[in-house]
Amino acid sequence: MRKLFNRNRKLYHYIILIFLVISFNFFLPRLLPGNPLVNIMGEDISLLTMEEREAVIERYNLNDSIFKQYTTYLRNLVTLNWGTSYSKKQPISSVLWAAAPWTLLLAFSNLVISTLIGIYLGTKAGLKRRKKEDVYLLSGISFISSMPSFWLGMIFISVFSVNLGWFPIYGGYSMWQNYTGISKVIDVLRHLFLPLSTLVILSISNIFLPMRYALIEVMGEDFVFMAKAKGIPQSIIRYKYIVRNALLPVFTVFMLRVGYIFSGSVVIETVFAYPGLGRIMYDAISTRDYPLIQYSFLLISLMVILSNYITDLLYPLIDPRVVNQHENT
Amino acid sequence: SSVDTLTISIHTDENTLTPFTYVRGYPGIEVARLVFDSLFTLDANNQVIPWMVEEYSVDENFQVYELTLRDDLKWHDGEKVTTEDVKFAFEYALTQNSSRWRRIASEIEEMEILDERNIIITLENSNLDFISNGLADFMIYPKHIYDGVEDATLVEETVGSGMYQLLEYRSEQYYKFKAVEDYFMGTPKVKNITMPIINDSGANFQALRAGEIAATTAQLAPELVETFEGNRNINIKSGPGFGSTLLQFNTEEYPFNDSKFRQAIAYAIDIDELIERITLGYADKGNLGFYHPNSPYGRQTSTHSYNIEKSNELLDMLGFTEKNAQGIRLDAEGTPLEFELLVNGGSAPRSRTAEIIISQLMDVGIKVNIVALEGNTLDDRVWPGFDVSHGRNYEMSIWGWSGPMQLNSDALIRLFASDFAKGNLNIGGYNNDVFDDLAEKFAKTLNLQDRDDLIQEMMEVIEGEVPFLTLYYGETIMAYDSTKYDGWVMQDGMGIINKFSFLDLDTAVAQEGVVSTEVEEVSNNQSSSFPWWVVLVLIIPATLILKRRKNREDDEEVI
Amino acid sequence: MDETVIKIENLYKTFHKNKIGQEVHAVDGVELQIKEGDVYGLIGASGSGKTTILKLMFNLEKPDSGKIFFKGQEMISSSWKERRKMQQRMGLVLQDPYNSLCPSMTVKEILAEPLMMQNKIKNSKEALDKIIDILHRIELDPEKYIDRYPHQLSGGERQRIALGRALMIEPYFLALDEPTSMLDVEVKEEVLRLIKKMAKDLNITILLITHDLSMAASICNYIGVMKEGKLIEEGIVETIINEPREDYTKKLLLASQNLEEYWSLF
Amino acid sequence: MKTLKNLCKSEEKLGLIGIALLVFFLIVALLAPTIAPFDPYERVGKSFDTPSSIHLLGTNDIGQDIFSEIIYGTRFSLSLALLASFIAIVLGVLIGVISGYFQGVWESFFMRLTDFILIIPFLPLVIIISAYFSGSFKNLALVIGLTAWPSTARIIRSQVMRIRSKDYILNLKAMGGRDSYILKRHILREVLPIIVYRFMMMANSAILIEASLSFLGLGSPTIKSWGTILYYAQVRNAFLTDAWVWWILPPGICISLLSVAFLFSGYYVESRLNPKV
Amino acid sequence: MEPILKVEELKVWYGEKCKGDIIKGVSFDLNLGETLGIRGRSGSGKSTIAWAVMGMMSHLKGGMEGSILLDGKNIGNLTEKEYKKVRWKEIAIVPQAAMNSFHPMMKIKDSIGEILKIHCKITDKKQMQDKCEELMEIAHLDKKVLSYYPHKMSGGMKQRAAIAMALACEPKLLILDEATTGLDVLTEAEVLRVVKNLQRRNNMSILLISHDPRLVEVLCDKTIYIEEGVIVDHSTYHEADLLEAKAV
Ligand SMILES: Nc1ncnc2c1ncn2[C@@H]1O[C@H](COP(=O)(O)OP(=O)(O)OP(=O)(O)O)[C@@H](O)[C@H]1O
Ligand SMILES: Nc1ncnc2c1ncn2[C@@H]1O[C@H](COP(=O)(O)OP(=O)(O)OP(=O)(O)O)[C@@H](O)[C@H]1O
Ligand SMILES: [Mg+2]
Ligand SMILES: [Mg+2]
Repeated sequence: MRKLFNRNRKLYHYIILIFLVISFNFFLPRLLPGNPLVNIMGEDISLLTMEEREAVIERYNLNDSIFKQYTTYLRNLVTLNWGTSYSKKQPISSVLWAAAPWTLLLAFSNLVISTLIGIYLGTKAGLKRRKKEDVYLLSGISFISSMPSFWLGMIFISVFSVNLGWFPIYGGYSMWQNYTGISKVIDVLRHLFLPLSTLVILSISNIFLPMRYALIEVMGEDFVFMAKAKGIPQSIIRYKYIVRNALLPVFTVFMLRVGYIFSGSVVIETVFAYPGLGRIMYDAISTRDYPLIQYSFLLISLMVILSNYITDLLYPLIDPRVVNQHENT
Repeated sequence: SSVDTLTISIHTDENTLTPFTYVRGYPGIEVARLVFDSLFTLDANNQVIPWMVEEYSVDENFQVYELTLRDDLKWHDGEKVTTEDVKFAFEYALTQNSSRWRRIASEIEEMEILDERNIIITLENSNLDFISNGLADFMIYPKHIYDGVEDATLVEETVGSGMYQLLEYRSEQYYKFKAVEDYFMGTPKVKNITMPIINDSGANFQALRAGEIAATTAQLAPELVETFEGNRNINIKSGPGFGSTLLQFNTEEYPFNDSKFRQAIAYAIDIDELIERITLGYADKGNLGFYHPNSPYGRQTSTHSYNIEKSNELLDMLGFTEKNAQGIRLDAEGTPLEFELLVNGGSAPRSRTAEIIISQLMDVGIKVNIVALEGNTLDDRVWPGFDVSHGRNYEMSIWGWSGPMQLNSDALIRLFASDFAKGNLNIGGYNNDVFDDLAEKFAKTLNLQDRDDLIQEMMEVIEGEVPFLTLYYGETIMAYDSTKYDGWVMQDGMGIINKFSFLDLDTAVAQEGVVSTEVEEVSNNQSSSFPWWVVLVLIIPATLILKRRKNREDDEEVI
Repeated sequence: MDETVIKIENLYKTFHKNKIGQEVHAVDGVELQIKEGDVYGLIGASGSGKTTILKLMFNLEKPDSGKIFFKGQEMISSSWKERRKMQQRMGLVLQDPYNSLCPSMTVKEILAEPLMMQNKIKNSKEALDKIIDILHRIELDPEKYIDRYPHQLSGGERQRIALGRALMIEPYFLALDEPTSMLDVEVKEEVLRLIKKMAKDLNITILLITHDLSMAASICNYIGVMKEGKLIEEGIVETIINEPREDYTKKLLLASQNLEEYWSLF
Repeated sequence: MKTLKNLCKSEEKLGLIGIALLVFFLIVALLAPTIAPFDPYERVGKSFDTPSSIHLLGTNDIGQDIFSEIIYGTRFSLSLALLASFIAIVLGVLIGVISGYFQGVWESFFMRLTDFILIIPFLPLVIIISAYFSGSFKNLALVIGLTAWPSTARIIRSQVMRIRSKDYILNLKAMGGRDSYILKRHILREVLPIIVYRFMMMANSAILIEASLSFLGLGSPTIKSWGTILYYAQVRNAFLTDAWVWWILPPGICISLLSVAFLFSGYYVESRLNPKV
Repeated sequence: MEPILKVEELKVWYGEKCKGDIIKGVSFDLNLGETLGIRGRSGSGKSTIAWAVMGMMSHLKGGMEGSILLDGKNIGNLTEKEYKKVRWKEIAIVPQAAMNSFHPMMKIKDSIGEILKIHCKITDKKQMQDKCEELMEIAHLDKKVLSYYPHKMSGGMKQRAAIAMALACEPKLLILDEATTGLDVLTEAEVLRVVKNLQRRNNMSILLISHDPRLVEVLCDKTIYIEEGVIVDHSTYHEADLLEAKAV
């Protein structure tokens, strides 16, 4: 009973947060200087008479009171009637859904690969504490993670695409070749390779560092020492005792990154002209495409909230110590 | 020579490419013109030629236009193009948001359909340029698709009567076109066109160089001309561009309200250096009277000159003789001449222009601080609500007007008339009685020659006043892979993406009017001198780091 | 002489969750009185709410309901200014000697801190004299200890420093929470002796919390027994030791005096 | 069992490297006018010049000396990193300490605020904020500082909560110690190493963020920072010519080195404050 | 009687040898079925002796010298691998920090099961369950506790679970390192009773480390006093004990 109550309280907390985010996403673009008129009416806007302009503004409800616009927005949000983008002149949902899979493909594979590599290397470095290998790994990974992402991406393009010609330069797949079946998959993978490797290289440290620190902490815990005293074999201690416990903080980091899955690769998407959400969002802001800003932001924020929520739900299952974690950890 | 498939990258996403969904004037409209035709069209030299129209006549008042459509016009879905479509297109445009079409359609008073091919269009007021500015621009779209649709942007099908049919569009990804075999001007030379959308201009050039695409809508950056000239497959065409970069003054603001002061600034700016540095010479020097010399209304004479003595002289004359410790001139009240220059931070050439200008102005004792703003924010300060009557909130700004403005005879009126209803582009708040009188006369003129004379007269007025200083018009430089396709035609001020690049016309584009910088084949290996050591530098530490040391005993001890 | 220093009425405190996720009635309707000069021993198994009472007294936790009087003045409802004034005459030594000293301060700084906090330092000479005096009192050689850091002290020494800090402000009332829990017999003896002496010399009222009945017996004159948040038995020390009423008290007594006999109960 | 002392070798080594690098950059920044052969704002050569003995790294698109630009860029990047992380730290510490120490209304208000800012994705938020302001140095630092504080606030808050419930703090409170006294003398003093550590981390990301912002055209194109050098190199297509070797590699390497310097110094502080690690 | 544990001239140090010994030559022996008490001030080296006997010095970044004879066999110079077989089958320990010595993400059942699997080669599920339940009974814990995670248990329960775990392989020697500090008197009495019963049942030898004179008095057959790493004359302690007794 108590448990249920607590869970509900959490949910209630999230609902408030979602409401805040929804409202914020409405007001934020409207507070920006400038307006979306050019993108609605085209570049010859100055030629229109005042009445003609008013008519268009009317049609887009742009001079309703902000409160009225807000309620309309809420209504449309709930009824899933998201409307059309000012600049793309297409339904918002189709704009977002066309781009989301690509971002997901890129970001998700990055998430999986960099997490695995990060855990692997973090374990290596942590277990080899004080050894040369640890120093190499720590300094090497810190160094590559300190490179500007676009810079690394562009160098990759320069070296591997332009000079060596191993990989395509831009895009998600070869658009004018009608590949099907397995060759289509290969084509997509070839396009994915460079942006993905750039992202992976830059995000390894996000997992590597927590993993390494957690490992070192766990290694000093009494129960690990005790396991040795109990005569438990090395490999069991290493994986069942040390690594498994060290994975807990890594899980939190992992879920945090799940939340940023839609927004984490804006720069790389731009560099590699990858057809993802990042570019769309960026353009939406510069063209003051209110609905598109609203909903792409919403998508992103909801993803973060969702992943937080999932973390809250999963954590007690993963770490039995957490019965119902309060916010103060 | 006909080509089966051509890949031309497009550097922005232009949606479904219908007259109501394209995004930008360039490349959106230019590409859309391959799909949609207009009654008239502009040829490579920007001369009007009839296109969908077979015969036409205009009354002496430039008010009644009698048009006869060609007989062989067909929509892509097989329906015949009739005068019903034409009438509908103009009427329907009035109900839609697009300012471009609305402006043209709103000039029409009535249309009378005589039969399927003949129609009479009557304007509310006489307009000498209705064909070139209106009918040659206005795209005709099918009634059977748009009839009854309230919001034209929601029409997803792209059905035109142009030479190419849009087969497929994927948002942010690509367009695929197929040639219309029985096009009335002949079968297009390229059967299929694929247009991948590559937002990053650098990536477009990379792709071009790597041989992945045949051409791109993106203009080649001047600094790449040399590199690309070295590539034996790539040809470069360049021609005058009509888009301008200018230094805009807020003429309502002291001391910019004084034409002497504006002149002083103009004299202090060394435009040649700007052109040399920023465009590497690929630009034409700004004309004091707005129009580009190659535009129908341009004059060769009125160029600007750099004269620092004159500038100093003028400033001294205005009373700004005192200087403070930093060498900045002081005005009568002792306030230093220190101003803000707004610039679009997202545009590198413009921010560089600003950077050079401020150092040049410093030489005459005027201190200017650059304020880099995001594009839309800049618009909001210079041109709030895109309505000049809303006022303005700046002192100086780097600004620019797009190419098609050069083709409008009334551009000067719109830029400088103090009555904001006419001078709807008068973002500097310029006010001059002499000019206004000329503008009044201009509106009443019905004679082409008189009108051209008036334009010249107005330009002379403006030249002495410098309400803004046009710095340069960047040249249009287009690069293409000549091994893939070589039939490109350069349209003045526009580029190579146009109807004439894909059609075999003997008459319309007899001469290109543009010097094509076909480069002799130079075997140039320099560009492939890739610094391999860089790869080594990157790879060696990586392998060092990843080198594993297997030592089980070690592990035992550590944990 | 017979004035009441601390009086607790109907005190309740519930914690919403412990580790297993249940509500805990840590203090469940406690009534208690301590007279001036008394050494009051509070005993009970762990988790019976002893420390919680103490925290409530010192405003480190908020009670659900109830009243606490210090020298006749209600504390909980009084303004924070008044309360601070009262608290400035109350000393507290917490359970864990390893955490109750700031690790980055020397003994001198730690002892000077109460004075500094209450802006009582008139000049440093006077303060130093006082510190040395207190160090003598808690039987630590000032010269040897005055510049040490807590990590250079043994558990017993720490507990004594904590005690010394509480004494710096000349309290009327001193609350000691298991002041000898971590000590070996010798040191424990020393500390107990000190407490006794202080109670007598300075006429300080003391509340001593422990779960060791034998120790309580040796220095207290009143004893209260706590079980699950309730004060189940209270009285003069002899009475409690010799003729305990509650079974629970008996068990406690037995377990702490004679293990074998206690086991034989099963 | 827990005495795992003497374990912080690797971090200390790296820390020394980091500090050495920081000092190096600091010296370069301070002595920029003497070290740099040219004034980076002067157009001293022809545009797009290749490296030569006069212009070690060639010239940029308007003929400014790239080597001098990079040297002056150190000033900007370093001071931006310091200022931005200073703003973030001040905010983070203030909010972290207040919400960690005083419970109640303030706490929940500030924690909701941090939650909220953490939920808004970082880069888009920066894009929006910088659309409001012009990209001057001050504003850039402000933008980065204003968006980077929540994680610090969280960490500081949890630390403060940990310290606050320590016995010796309780003791002081019980003896009627003022909050201001406890905050000043104990809490702040104890979180100081964490503050330093977070400062280093924040400086590291500030440098990278500035570079990314400049790359996206949201930076300040008129300021000589490494990010804007890269921005111009990129928009003037240095990647399509050989120029990338001298126009793109060096500033990128400088960015990595400076941010890694902060990172390593951070490790050092961390290893000092947490003997277990 | 042949001593089950015979320690001779044991020297133990942490870190480098040159930094000085913590245990400076200690000798004692313990007979089968008896209990040896070790007392001494905090920090005198009691736990250190226990860990030395467990052969854990290398894991504590230290080393030892001298001989430790378990049942006549010198275990002082075994390699890590050989020692792994001795640990828990022959000697088991309930450490001072018993509360923290459970894997936080393993149920008690799994922790004990793991030991049974590794040291007693019990792999059958049913057999393992039976054995676990038996151990719970010995330690006076409810069977339910088997499926608890350590964080759900109180200190006393954990101490008892630790004892159950120590007894899983019925070792010859059990080391109790202040196994009851931090427990209240009642729980303490409970825990010790369990141990005492077991000793009687299994004829097990116990090394009891404590500073509580009551316990040592009740439980031990013999007591040694450690001070700064050496065994000392215990007269001073008697005095203290007397004082204590007097106080009660
Ligand atoms: N901050 C808290 N949150 C939740 N529960 C608490 C808190 N503080 C104490 N408790 C619970 O309140 C009960 C009483 O605790 P208290 O510390 O007063 O016991 P005690 O008598 O001092 O025990 P010990 O002798 O072990 O010190 C315990 O069950 C404890 O778990
Ligand atoms: N891992 C270690 N590294 C270095 N020194 C240690 C280590 N563990 C203990 N010591 C030191 O060795 C000495 C003896 O410690 P030990 O833990 O054996 O004491 P103890 O007699 O068990 O004390 P207590 O009664 O407090 O448990 C102490 O001075 C301690 O500081
Ligand atoms: Mg307590
Ligand atoms: Mg010990």
